[in-house]
Order: sequence, then structure tokens, then C-alpha cells
Amino acid sequence: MAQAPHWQPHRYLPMTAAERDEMLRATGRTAIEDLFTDIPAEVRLRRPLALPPALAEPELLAHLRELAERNAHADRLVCFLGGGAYDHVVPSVVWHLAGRAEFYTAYTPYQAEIMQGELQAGYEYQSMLCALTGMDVANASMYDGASAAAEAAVMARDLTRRDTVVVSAAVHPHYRRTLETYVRHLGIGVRTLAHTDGVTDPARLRATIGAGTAAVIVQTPNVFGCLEDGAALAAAAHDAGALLVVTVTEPLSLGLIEPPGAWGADIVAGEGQPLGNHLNFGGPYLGMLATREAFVRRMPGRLVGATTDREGRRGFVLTLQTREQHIRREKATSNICTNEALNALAAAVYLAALGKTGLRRVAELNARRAHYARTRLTAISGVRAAFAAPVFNEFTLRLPVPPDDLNARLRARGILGGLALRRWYPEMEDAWLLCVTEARTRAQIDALADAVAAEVAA
Amino acid sequence: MAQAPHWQPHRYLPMTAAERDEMLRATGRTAIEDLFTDIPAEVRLRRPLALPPALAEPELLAHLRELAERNAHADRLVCFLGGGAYDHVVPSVVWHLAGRAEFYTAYTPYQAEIMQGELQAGYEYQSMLCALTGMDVANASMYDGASAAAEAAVMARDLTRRDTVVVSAAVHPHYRRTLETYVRHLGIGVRTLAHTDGVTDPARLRATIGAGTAAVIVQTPNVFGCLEDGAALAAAAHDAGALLVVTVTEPLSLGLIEPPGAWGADIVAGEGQPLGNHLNFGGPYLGMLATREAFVRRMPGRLVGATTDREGRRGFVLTLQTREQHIRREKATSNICTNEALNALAAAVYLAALGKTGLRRVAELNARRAHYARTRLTAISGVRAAFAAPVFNEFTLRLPVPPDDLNARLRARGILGGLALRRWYPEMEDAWLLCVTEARTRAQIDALADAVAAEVAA
Amino acid sequence: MTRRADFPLIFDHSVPGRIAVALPDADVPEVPIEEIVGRERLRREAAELPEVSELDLVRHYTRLSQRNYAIDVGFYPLGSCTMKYNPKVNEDAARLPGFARLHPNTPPELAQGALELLWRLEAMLCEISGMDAVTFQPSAGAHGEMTGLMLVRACLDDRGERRTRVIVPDSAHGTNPASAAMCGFEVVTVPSDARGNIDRAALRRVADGSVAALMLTNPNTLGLFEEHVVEVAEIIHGVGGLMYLDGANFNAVLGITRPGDQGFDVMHMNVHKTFSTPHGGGGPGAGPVAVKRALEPYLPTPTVERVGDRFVLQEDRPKSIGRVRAFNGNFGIYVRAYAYLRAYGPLLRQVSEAAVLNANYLLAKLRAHFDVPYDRTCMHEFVLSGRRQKQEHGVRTLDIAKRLLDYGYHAPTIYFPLIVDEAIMIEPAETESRQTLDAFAEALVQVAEECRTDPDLVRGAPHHTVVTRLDEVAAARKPNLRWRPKAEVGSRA
Amino acid sequence: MTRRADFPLIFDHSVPGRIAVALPDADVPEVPIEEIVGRERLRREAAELPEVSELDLVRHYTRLSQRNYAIDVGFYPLGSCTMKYNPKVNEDAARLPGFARLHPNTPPELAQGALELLWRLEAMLCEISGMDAVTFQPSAGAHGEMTGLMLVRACLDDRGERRTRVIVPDSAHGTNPASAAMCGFEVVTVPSDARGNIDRAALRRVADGSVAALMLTNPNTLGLFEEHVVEVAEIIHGVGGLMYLDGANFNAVLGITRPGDQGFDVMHMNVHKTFSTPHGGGGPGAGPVAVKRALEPYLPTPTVERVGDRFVLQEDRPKSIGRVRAFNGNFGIYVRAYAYLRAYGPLLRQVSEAAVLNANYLLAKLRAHFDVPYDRTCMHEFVLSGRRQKQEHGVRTLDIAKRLLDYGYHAPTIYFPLIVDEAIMIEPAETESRQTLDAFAEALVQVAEECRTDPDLVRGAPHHTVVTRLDEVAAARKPNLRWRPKAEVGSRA
Ligand SMILES: Cc1ncc(COP(=O)(O)O)c(C=O)c1O
Ligand SMILES: Cc1ncc(COP(=O)(O)O)c(C=O)c1O
Repeated sequence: MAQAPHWQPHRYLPMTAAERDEMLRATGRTAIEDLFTDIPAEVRLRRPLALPPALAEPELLAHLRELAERNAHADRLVCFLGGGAYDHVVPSVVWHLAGRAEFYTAYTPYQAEIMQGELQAGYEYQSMLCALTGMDVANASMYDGASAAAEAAVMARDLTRRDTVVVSAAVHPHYRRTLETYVRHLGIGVRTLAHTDGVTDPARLRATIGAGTAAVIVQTPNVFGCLEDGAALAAAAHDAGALLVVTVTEPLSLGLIEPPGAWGADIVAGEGQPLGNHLNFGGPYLGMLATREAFVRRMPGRLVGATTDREGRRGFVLTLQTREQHIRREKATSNICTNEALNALAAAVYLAALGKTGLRRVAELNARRAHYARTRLTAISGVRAAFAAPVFNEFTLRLPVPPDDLNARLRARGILGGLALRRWYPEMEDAWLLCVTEARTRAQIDALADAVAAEVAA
Repeated sequence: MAQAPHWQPHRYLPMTAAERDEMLRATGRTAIEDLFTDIPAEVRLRRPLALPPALAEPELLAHLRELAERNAHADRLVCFLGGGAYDHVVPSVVWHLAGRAEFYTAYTPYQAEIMQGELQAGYEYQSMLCALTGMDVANASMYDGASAAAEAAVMARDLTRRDTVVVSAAVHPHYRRTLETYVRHLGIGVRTLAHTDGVTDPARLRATIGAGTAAVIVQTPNVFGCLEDGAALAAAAHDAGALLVVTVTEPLSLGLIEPPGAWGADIVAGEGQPLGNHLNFGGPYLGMLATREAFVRRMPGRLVGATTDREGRRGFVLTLQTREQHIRREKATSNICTNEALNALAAAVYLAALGKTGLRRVAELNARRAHYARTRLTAISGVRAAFAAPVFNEFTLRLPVPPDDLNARLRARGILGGLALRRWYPEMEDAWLLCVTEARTRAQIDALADAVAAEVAA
Repeated sequence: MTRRADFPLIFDHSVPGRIAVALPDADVPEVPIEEIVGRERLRREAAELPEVSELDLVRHYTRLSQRNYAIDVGFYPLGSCTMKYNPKVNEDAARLPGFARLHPNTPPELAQGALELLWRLEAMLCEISGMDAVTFQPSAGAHGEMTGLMLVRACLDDRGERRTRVIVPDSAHGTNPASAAMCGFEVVTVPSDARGNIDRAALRRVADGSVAALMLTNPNTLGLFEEHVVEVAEIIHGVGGLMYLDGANFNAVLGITRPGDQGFDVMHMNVHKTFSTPHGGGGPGAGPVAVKRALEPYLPTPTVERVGDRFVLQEDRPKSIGRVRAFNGNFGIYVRAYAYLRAYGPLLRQVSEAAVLNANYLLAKLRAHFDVPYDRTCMHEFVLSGRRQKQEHGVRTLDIAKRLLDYGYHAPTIYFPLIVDEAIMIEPAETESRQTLDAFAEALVQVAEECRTDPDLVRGAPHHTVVTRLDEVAAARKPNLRWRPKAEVGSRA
Repeated sequence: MTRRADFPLIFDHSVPGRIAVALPDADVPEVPIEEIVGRERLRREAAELPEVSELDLVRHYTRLSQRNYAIDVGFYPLGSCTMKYNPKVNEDAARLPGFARLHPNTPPELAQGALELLWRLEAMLCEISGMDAVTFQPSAGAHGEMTGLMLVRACLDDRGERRTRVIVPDSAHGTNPASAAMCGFEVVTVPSDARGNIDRAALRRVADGSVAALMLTNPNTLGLFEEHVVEVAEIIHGVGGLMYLDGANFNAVLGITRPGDQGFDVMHMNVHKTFSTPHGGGGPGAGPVAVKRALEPYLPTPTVERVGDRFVLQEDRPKSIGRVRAFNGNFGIYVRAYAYLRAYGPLLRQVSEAAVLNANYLLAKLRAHFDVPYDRTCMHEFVLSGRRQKQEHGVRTLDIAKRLLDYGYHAPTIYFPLIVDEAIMIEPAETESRQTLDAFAEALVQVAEECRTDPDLVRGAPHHTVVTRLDEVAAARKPNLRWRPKAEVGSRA
């Protein structure tokens, strides 16, 4: 292969053609190709990559703007969609801070002495997550809520040495699907417990679990928006010697609702997106994972710990790394390495911005506005609440018209309607899952109710 | 006045009601009002300010977005407007860097040892501006191009001890108007020299100036887009003992055009917006001011100089401050204090991003695309070039229809047309000033030409 | 170890051929460039700009930024400069494409949102100041001073009065006399009295028919409210002069007292102080000027006006002084100021209450350790004197300031106002917490202690900064104001 | 002087009643909150979150950020991690509201732009890798490994083959065996040969009908290209196993050779390495998995497909392994990766050319000063050994790494791969300039010199960082993993 005749300057590449030649010379080579002679000739690519031509920055941005504009994002349609991702207000400060280059262009803090920023932020995040969930320890993040729940199941198996997990049908279906994928080859069985009027029935749970049950997995608020009776479920699980894994897709609920740690959860796994992270069409989000102190050495994921330097000053390091794959390899608690540190940082900034009283107030705001919306909508003839259980900021309605049809008609009125639950529960043909956060104004709720009333009557 | 009963927490105010009371006590007062007793009672405001109620952040942003969307900005209409502000590509890096909090939330670098970032950036800006203009020294910025030109006139008066300035009618009218305002009360006379076929005629200039002329002020490219014969104008000015002040509203032209320093300018004053600064509906921009070394002590504005610290390390300080108002008070070279440091920083980042070859290339791109547009447009029957002089990225056309009418029709096609010069030169009823930068693609230019052809024929 | 080395210049990173942007092809017919602009006009030597890759560029400026002190990094008690928190959401607002990408020559009918913003801002500024109309042209405080005095001049000219003098107290900021000079006025200085107010007797002596205006800062630069401002206004108005307010300290009295009610005819505001717009390390700011009705005809062009339900840029102002800059003023800064005011609404009063309380609280903590030349209730700031430290320990205020840098603080304003010997001017601003004030007071008290116990330590400060004390004298004596390409080095200074 | 003090925690700034956000009123009819959620479900004690003002918050995190090393701050030669420049424009793209504000449950017909982006990205990744289909579900490299091995498993199960073992070379990253274990495979380790390739004789010995897959990293973790990759693939395919590529080092061979052509059946890519998406100090990343046609039926749901001129999220995949996370993967990261690839186009090859040349250049400069266990032409990175320094001067590689911090550099990866004694793994990446490499080489050589002349200096490093060497042993022995409110301190560990 002859040396490529050209070297095209590129803004991301400092190397000039002249430098390339000088550097080649310094390594005793004459052509770039000399560096690739270890590659068997028959698998070298003899043609340029068939990729669309390089774009200069303005063209690139114009193209991406065009793609972005072809999406009905939440600044364009008024969003009443929930179902595992939530349109909350993200205060401007959050990403002004989390978006600082020193944070987002760093790697995992392997060299603690020059990474105190990241490490301390991680420690603070862990602390706030413990406060939020009422648990003893939290790790520095997992990929997302679904994978965190799956890893929690594996962790429960390791802790209990039992091999079945029982999961409520009212747990988000993506979480259940992820769980099944994760445990399939680990000899862990998954049993799904049907819901009863939108919640998990403790009595039925008792009847389902037994000596082989490693964990019971429930979610609250659950996929229908209903609050579970956590204490009763915990008692049922514990009575059978199983652990209770609690999944939370809407952590803002914990500003108002008694946290899992207070009613007996052994592991809390959930989604941190609602804490200062954007919707991002599904990611990056962050998995939250918190547990009891006794279980920490069985925990997957990165942990930051406080320690001291040679002068006795406080400092932070990654710790308990013997759980992790780079040391324990196939015996590790998990394979997770890169996680979602930056999103965890954003969550910490968000929680600190709200603070103790602000969190409570924003949670109340969610509950009040959702309650108002539910009241207004169920006053419409033919529309009724699907379930009786109390809710936080999501609730399920039964509609007299197909939910997808209604959504299509709402769209024309600038509204992104609720989720047609049939997508996940085929038997729930008329069920419509609506979400109302603090980002929805009363005027928007009224407009929704008026629109639904009009379309349902039409 | 009784103590205001409430203290409402606010996100920008750390003080809590409890702290307020404790702190009052620490100062020996019991009420906030006790702090304001020096204010004559009769001028104390006895009512709350009649301002619209406080907005939380999401409402605030929604309101501002709504206002912003009611403007036909350059991402919405394809912009062919110039006339002193230019729609160039601003590389993403520029404001990622200039927008760093350590830069934009700093004050003027009075404490040099902790402000080396700002100071060094200022020194580098001055250096790049010298390179760009071909001058010896540049200051760290003025308010904008117009005020810089006005201050240059005052500076020329001080240097020459003469009291008339002659300004070409082809200098941007805002600059001339600003000049007149600035010098009116200083005993400086302003004479305007009519343009000749869109440029300043050196022979007419010679006939106009004399022993009382402190400065000749010309602009290139001038307000019609035409390049002036700078060398001839400089010779004319110098032969009369006057200084030549050159105004530049489009510094990108200096990537391609011989800089004023090379053909005899004594002071270069101009607008730095095109160097990495956004259009911002007119500001913040930055005034550029550069001059000969001999004149530096007569210069207005901040100057950064290199020096050394006690260990002999290089460092930077604000220097030659004896020119300035806080030391010289009414004898200062100017009253300017706060200037446009951040915009100058952005300009420096922009110039460094382009670099020596990039600047030349982007300047060529402007010239080529403008040339192409001019060629296409003047091929339309009834449309002709107003002037014969060479141009950079702006040019004046004569139209067979009223320019404002054409603009209104172009708008419907998504185009923000050129400037109807009649706004500034009432006698030029059919003149249309068009600007074509590197941000305009060939397709956009073709669309403009097609639209003009269609509308002019219609 | 490279720690002692000079921090490199961007030019040091330059390698011929590098570039940090991608430029599209011209994609138009190739025409020789000389044919377009003419060979004789072509630039012969390319400008000696650095040639760097995008990463080099990013790293250079990121590292430079880390060598800068800023409000977001720490406490900034720089008196008179009002370094308060700059809300982040305001930055987002100013960057909305509808504002940032709006061309200033856009026809007003296509810029209604921007004009409405300015129009609403004007109404709010009038309510807060007690004035009647505002110009947005001036780009900073000093620019506003000049503009305001030109309005005074235009008004007096219009009345046919040839008044030549402007009175400025000796405590005034340097921009005040400089601005007066730029308007062709003669500056008359009057002293302050023992309580830090303007000396009314002296004022009466100079107040006559030649006085165009008095420029007053209120609260003044000692951080004190002019107790007799009403009387002072009467004196000036009595001789036919106008009252100009340097509004740099307006942040102390928002919602508490209004300059328009105190007798001022014209004032500027520093939105980069009072209304929290970031100072940018030396600008951009904005210095809108507010006037009473009588001065309105003279305001610069354009003004923002409402006609029916449309907003226009009014250029047709026959008595206008003209322009003081191109286009519509620092619009992007006004977006931020507007956002700030909308975030407070009538709560704005609390800004001043907290600013003044913070200042008095800090003063109480420091009173015992420094001379307090005018010991009154201060407003948003106060002035100490380092006289004692200088006389007793030979430590100058400059040294104390530099030593504070070692403690991780920005220093207060020093040697201003000029009427206080070894002045130390401290302004905490309302956005600082009590904890921050306590810690700062402790540091300053400790420095005062060091002046006694280890004066050399203080005189040698700063010790922990990226460079130690810089030689300003050498910088001014042999100015080195720019980098030059290697070949040129030494050829000129 | 407070320099020695602990840097405060955000909790240290907390004061009851402070808040950094403004919350709107509920503006809906007041209903007692217990009636809404039920009294027994109400939270009894509010979460102990810090209460701070907006400025306190900003300052805390700004200052924390300054205590962090990052690509934008300096050189980051962290082998295997590929710390290259993260283009700024990609951040702008990802923040466009059309992407950042797009709800994952939005019906696909309302998210056509987002889906088209993924669809186009898939096509580009296939072209670069020589594979046929891609899943975007995995959130990082290790997640991709697990997913890829599950695909292998699903495929073999589908063929009715019960294969239980996965072969992993001893040079592999720890995630490889861990991922295999998470899929229930037994891990078989094979050694490397003297040239740093996989030992083919040993491989042949373990390769039998029980082998599900070989997990290979190529270029491998020694920075060397597996010279016999084609033969190795033949061995594995010969026994019916599949070839898995850990694509962490893909950045070395973009446009030069394609895994699909080398015989790999499935691979993951680390877009946070190869395609420049920022690592965020530990994520978010993305680990898309690319497969040959035979494995496509098993890909997780959903996949992005084109139907006519519309794009859909295909959930109906009967043979799919299911999901490995909720929603559509780390979409925001893919926006950046897409932007990166569009900025290069076919020029992408130069990325690898420059990365490999930079590495060989740096190796040439360092060869004389450290042991080079496998002295071949390296790819994008190379592994030195600190054996000599340890044996001769008693200085460990850890010390050398810490000492480099004093010179202002991030340290290389150390003690990985495990097969090299005192490993020092250096990856310069293509975005670094020769000047940076020269300066870094100089520093490292100087540290090597210090190992001889002043070993204690090195052993005591770092000396110039915000904290000195931290006690990791104590941290693990008595874990302190969270702050607790004062009252609680000591009550639990
Ligand atoms: C009292 C006073 N007046 C006027 C000014 C000048 O304001 P600016 O810097 O905005 O021109 C300042 C600012 O330094 C000041 O403190
Ligand atoms: C060779 C190799 N394989 C796998 C991984 C794991 O990738 P991730 O951190 O994205 O999970 C890494 C990253 O550290 C790596 O270097």
C-alpha cells in the first residue's frame, strides 16, 4: 500500500502533514502504512470508508437542528407523558454546574489526588441519596433504573442464596423485561405477581413466596401511578426470609412519601432522571442503588469513601474496589465499570438546589396538581379513575374512546397526551396513564381537561 | 415605619428571616428600618414598588422565550443584512470558553495576582489586534466601533492640537452621528466630505483639509461595501499634517485586505462584533482601537502590559493607568472605565481558532460568495451595481422596485433582505445594501437571486 | 518541575498549518481573488495569528480561566463594584436565538419581542428610580455619565443658558470629573464634611448661575447616605442647576427611596452592579440613563416607543443629542437585567435590605480592628482606613489587600475614595451568606493581627497565588503591550 | 491561613430555610395533602438535604470542578480509556430541545428526527465495523459485553447447542470475565505469547465444542495488534464458537481494518472512547453492540428500523433477548457520536493514523528509560514496565504515577494489563499535539531520573496537589460512605 498522498488538516487533529512526516521519521518509519504492518494484509481495508462527507461546523449544526426539529419535544407540545421518565423543571443552575468542562471531560477518578471534585461530589451524591431513600448506603450510580433493579435481584440472590425473585406486575414493564434478560442465565427464576386493582396485594404476595424466594420486587409509585402499601409488602417478604427490593421510577415522590428505608426495604433501585436530568429520549439517565449497611460488600458499582491524606486532611477515594471486576474479574459483584457519574452529579446539584424544604414543596406541588387534574378529568362523563389507590403525580384513567385516538386528537391541540397502557398491558384497552408534574400549570391542566371533554363528547 | 412583617425567602438571597433578626441584633438594631434612618423621611418610599410579581424560574424562562420567539432572528430568516453588524459563523468553542464562569463573573482585574487569566487573555487580544490591523498597540477594548471612532477623533485633536475633523460621508452614519455627539462640546468641528461614486476621493479630500485638520476619518470597506484607496487617502491626510483615522466595521476583511497599518493609518477604530460575537440586536459588541506606539500615552481605555513577579516569572498587569480617569480625573484621556472585556476575549478566542491561515480563508470565502451573489443579482434585468469600486462582503445595488417593498416580499420567502439605504441616505431611494458572509451557502444565494428575479419581474 | 515556568501564551502553542475550525469550500465559481478585490488591495503578509488545534485552544483558555478570580469562585468584597451573584438563568435567556441572533438592522416590525422587552424594562426602571424616561444607549456607567451631562447641556442650551461648570464632591469616582470634562465642562470640586456628607457651606459658596449641574453619588462613595440630599437639591435647583445622580450605588436603596423623589433630574444606573448582569472581567455592562420629563426631548436616538399595540424605534427626535454609540445599546445585557427584575418583582426591596444589613454586620465585626473614618450607619458598603497599620507597623493597605489573596479572597477596593487615607472599601452585597461574612471578617482580622506580629509576611504577600507580587512600575516604565513574532522581537519595544 | 483546612462539604453550607430555587404556588384548590396521598404514607421526617442559596450552590460546585483534572485542563494519557478531545459543538447538538426535551415514550411518528439519527448512525457504525446490525441499548462497554454474550448465548440456544465456556486471554480487561460470568458462562483464561499475541497453542488446547465464544480485545490491552487474528478466528469458528470483540481499542484501526472482516461475529464499541463522547468523570457512555447477520434476530428490543420513508422502533422481535435497560439507550450520547462521525466522514481514517503515530512517537521517546516488555510497533497505546525502577530504586509504579501529578499531568493507567509487572499503560490519543507529547515525555523521563536521584521525593508524591497521598487502605477498612446529620454522627458507622 502506498502512503496516502494527502493529509487533510482537521480541527480536531493538531497533526500537520509536516509534523506527520517528522514524527514518522522519529519512529524510524517512512510511511503511515509502516505502522500497520502487524495487521494481516488480507483484512486491511483497501478503500476509503463509505461515510457521508465531512461537514464543517455550521453545516453540521444545521443538519442536527433539522433532525432535532422533527421531534415533538416537550417545549413544543404540552407533555402529560410519564411512564418511567418525567418532565420536571430542571433549574438552570444544574447544568451550568454539571456541564462544567472539568466535570464532563474527566474520566473515572482513578487518581484521587487530582480528582477531588468528582469524588467529593460523588460522596455528597451518595449521602443525599441515602437521605432521600432512608437507606444506609448508596452507590455512585448504575446505568438506569431498570438495570439497577436487575442488579438488585442478582445481589439479593447472592445475599440470600435463594434463586427465585417475585416481581409485581405493577412494576414498570421495561424493568421486568430487563430483569428477565439479566437473570435468565444465572439460574434465577422470575415469577410475576398479578396486581389487584392497580396495586400489589400483600396477602397474595404471601401466598406466592416461600423458602426459595430471594427477593420480592415492587415499585412505588407503581407503573399505574398507585402508591403501594410498602410496610405490608415488606412484612410479607421478610416473613418469608426474602429481601424486599423497592423500585422507584419517580424519586421526587420521596419528598412527600415515606421512604422505603423507613418501612423495611432492603434494597432500593430506581431511576434518577427526574432529579435534574433531561428527558433525552430515554438516556443518559442514572440508576440509583441504595441498601443496608450490612449488604454493602455485595453491592455492585462504584463507591466513594472519605479518608485522609498524609497531613490528615479529609479527602475522597474510590473504595471497596475488591467487589469490582477490575480486581475480582469473574467473581465480581457486577461487571459495571463506566456508570452515569455526570448524571448523578446533576442529581446531587438538583437535590442541593431544592434542599430539605424545597424537595418537600416541589413534591407537594406534583401531588396537588396531579390531584387537581385527576379531579377535573374524572368529572368528565365517561372518564373514570381506573384504580382507587392514592397516587403521587401519575394516575390511570379509563376512557370511553380508544386512548390512542384521543392522543392523536389532543396532538392537534398542542398536547402530548398520556400513555395508552395497552402498549404494555394489552388487556387494558381503555387505560390511559397521565402524568402531571410541577412543570404543568393550572392553565395547561384546564386546557387538557377542556380538550378531553370536547373530544370525548365528539 | 414598622418593620416589614415578612421576609420572603428568595433563591438569590441566602438570608433567612431568622438570620436577619440575629444579624440585626449583632449590629445593635432591632428592625431593618433602623438601618435607613439617614434617609430623610419625606423621601422614603411608603409603598411597595409597583413591579410585576416575582416569577419562578420556569415561568420566567417561558416568558422570555415567548418574547424571543417574536423576533425574526437569523436562524429563522436567511439573513442578508449587514450595515455595521454581520452574521458570521461563531464557532461553538468561542462561547464555551468565553462563557466560562471564571471569565464572565469576574470584575476588572484590579488584583493582578489572582486575575492572570483575564489579564493574559487581554494581552493576547491586544497582540492579535495589532497583527490584524498592522498597528503597534491596541487597547483592551472600547464600547463599540462608533464610540471608538469618536474617541479616536478626540485623541487626534489632543495629538495634533488641531480642532477640525473631516469625515467621509461613506463612514457608517451611526459612527458619524456618534462622533458629532462626542465632540460637540469640545470645540472640535466636524466636516463631512461627500463620497464620489461610493468612495472617498483623495483629490477632493486634499481640497477639503488644511492646517486646522486634526484627523481625516474614513472607513474601509465603507458603508456602501466599497474598498477605499487607503494609501492615497493617507498620503492626502499626512501631507496636510493630519492624522488618518481608519474605521473598520468588518474586521474580517483584514484577513484579505491590506491592513490600515500597512498603508499609513495613525489610528484604527472599529467594530469587533464580527470576530466571534453574536448579533445581539446591537450589543454587547466591542470597540477596537489601535494606534502607533508613539501615541500610546494619549490613548483611551485599558491596556494590559507584561511584567514580572518577585521570582522573575512573567505576569500581566493593567498598565499606563496614569492616562485613566481614576487617577487623572478630569485630565484623563477618556472617562471610559468598564469596557467590553468579555467580548474582546471572545474575539481573541475566535481569532486564535481561525489562526493565520484560517482567517485568510474565511475572508476569501466572504469575498467569493459576495462576488458570486453580486454577479447573479446584477444579471437580473433592472438590477445593477450602484458603484464600481471593489468590495469585500457587502455591496450596494440599484433596484427597479422600492427596496422596502422587495424586502417585504422576500420575507414571505424566508429571506431577510438587504438594507434599504434610503434609511440612512434619503437621496438613495433605490439603493439596497446586501451582505453575504461565509455563513450564506450557495443554495441560499441562489434562492435569493431567484426570488429577486421573480419579484422584480412580477 | 515546571511549576516555576511562565504560563505559556497562546502564541507558544502555534504550529504552522494548525487550525481549530473547519471551513466549508466556497462552492461558487472560482474567480481569482485579485480580480475580486484588486491586487493592490490584497493583504501581502498574513496576520501573525496563532495556529492551534481545537483542543489546544480549549485547554489554553480553560486553564487561563482557572487563573481568574470570579464571583462564582469566591467572595468579592470589591467596594463600589457590587459583585453580586449573576443568575445563571439570565445567561440562558440572553442566549436564546431570538435575542442573540437578532440583527440590529432588523426592521422593528420583525423585532417586536425585543422592543417589548426594552419598553417593559424602561417602565420598571422608571418605577424604581422615580424618573420618567430612559435611554438604553450608554454601554457602561461612565458612558451614562457623559450622556447624562450632555442631556443637561442640551437642555440648558435649549433654554439659552450658558452654564460652564459642574460641581463634583471630592469623594466622587474619577469617572465623574472625566465625564464632565468630556462634555466640555469645568469641574469644581467641593469637599465632604465631617459626617461624610457633601459640605453644604462649601457647596453654597460655589453654587451660582454658572453651575450646570451637581454630580452626586448617593449613597456616596463612603457608603453613606447623603443626609441632606433634599436640601442639596434645593441649593442646586435654586441657582438653576440640575441634579445628576451617579447611580453606581443604587443597589442600596431599591424600593426604599427613589432618586426622582430626592430631587435628581437625571441619573445613570449600572446594570452590571445593581441589576446583577455579569461584569465579564471588565465589561460588557450597560449604563442606561433615566431622566425627568424635562430632559426627555434630548435623549439619544433611538428611543423605544409604543404606538398602539406596536413597538417602534423612534429615530425622529429633533432635539436629541444624537447617538453615543451604534445601534440599540447593549441589548444582551438588558435581557439579563430584565430577567433579574422579573425574578424579584416587588421583593426587590429585600435586595437592598439584605445588602445594607450585610454591610453593617460586617462593619460591626471589623470596627475594632481598623480605623473607621466615618462611623455612621453605612449603606451597602463602608470604608475603613489602614492608617493605623501603616503608621504603627509600616504595612500599607496594598499589602493588606495582597495578603487577603492568600486567604482565598478577592481584596476590597483600596485607595478609593481618595479622601480617606489608606482607604479599604468593603461591599459584601446581598447575595453573600452570613457564614461567608464571618469567615471573611475572621481572615481580615487575622491579617490585621499579622500586621502586628509578622509585618514582613504581609508586605511580601501574596505568597500562594500563581504569581507573586507583580512589578507595576516596570510595566509602566517599559511598556510591553503585545507579543511579537520571533523575527521581530527586539526590533521595536 | 485556611489552606490546610478540609474543603467544605455542601452540607457544611446548609442553613435551615435557605433555598436555591423558586417554586411557583400550586394555584389549584387547596386540598390537605394527607387527603391526597393518605396520612400513613406521608413522609414523617424530611430528607436531610442541604439548604443553600443559589450562589452557595454555584460556588461550591464551581470550586469542586476546579479540583478536578479533565481533558480540557491537560494531557490525560490514561491507557485503554482513550481520553481524546470532546468537541464542543457536540454538546450544543445534544442540548437542542428537540433532543434533550424529547420524552422516550413519545410515539415514534412524533420522533422521526431522533429515529433517523439513530438509523443513520447504525449504518455508519456498520460500515466502520464491517458488521450488519447494531443495538443501541447498552449504556457502556461492559454493558455491551454482557449484551453481546447474551446474543451469543441466544444464538447457540436457538441452534440447540449447550456451550458453557468463554475463553478470555489473560491480558483482558476485568469486565470481560465479569461479563461472561453475568451470562452464566464459565471463564477459561488463556495466556499471551512472547510477542504479546494470544498463545495459539494454548488456545487450541482449550478450544472445543464447549466453547461458546472467545472474547478478544484487538488491538489488545498491550496496545498490540493480534497478528494472527484471522487464524484465531478460524480456530474458534472451527469448533463452532463465536468471536466476540471488545472494541475498547477500536479507535486504533478506524478505516484501516474492520472487525467484521477479521472474523468477529459480535462486538461492542465504547463511543465514549472511540467516538469522542465525554466520559463525564465515570459516565454516561454508551456501548452499542454490532453483530453479523446471524446474530441479528436476537438483538434487544427495540431496534430502529426504516419502513418506507418512516422510522419505527421495532418491539416485535420474537427471538430477542429482551431489554438490557429501559427506553432507547443513551440517546444523548449517540447524538454526540453521530455529530463526531459527521464531522470526519471518510477522514476518520486519519484519527487512527494520528493516534497510532502519536503512540509510536511517544514510545520512541520513552523506550530507553523504562522496560518495554513487548517491543513491537504499537497501535494507539503501549505498555511500559516500572520493574527496573522498582527493583533498582524501590520506587513503585504507583509512586511514579503520583509523581507525574506534580508535573501537572494525569497519570497513565497503571497495573493493567495484569500480565505486565508494574505496568504503565500510555495512550496519547490523536488529538494531542507533538509539543504536548514532547513535554510529557520530558516529565516522565525526569521522574525516572528522580527515581535514581531522589527516590523519597517520588515515594512521597504527590506534593503539589490539593490533597497529598490519600489513605486507600483506611478508606476500605472503615468505610465512610456518606455524610450524616450531626445528631446521628457516630450512631452508625
Ligand atoms: C461610583 C462609581 N461611579 C461610576 C463608575 C463607572 O461605571 P462603569 O465602570 O460602568 O463605567 C463606577 C464603577 O467603577 C463607580 O463605582
Ligand atoms: C479494554 C476495555 N474493555 C472494556 C472496558 C469497559 O468499558 P466501560 O467502562 O465503558 O464499561 C474498558 C474500559 O475501561 C476497557 O478499557
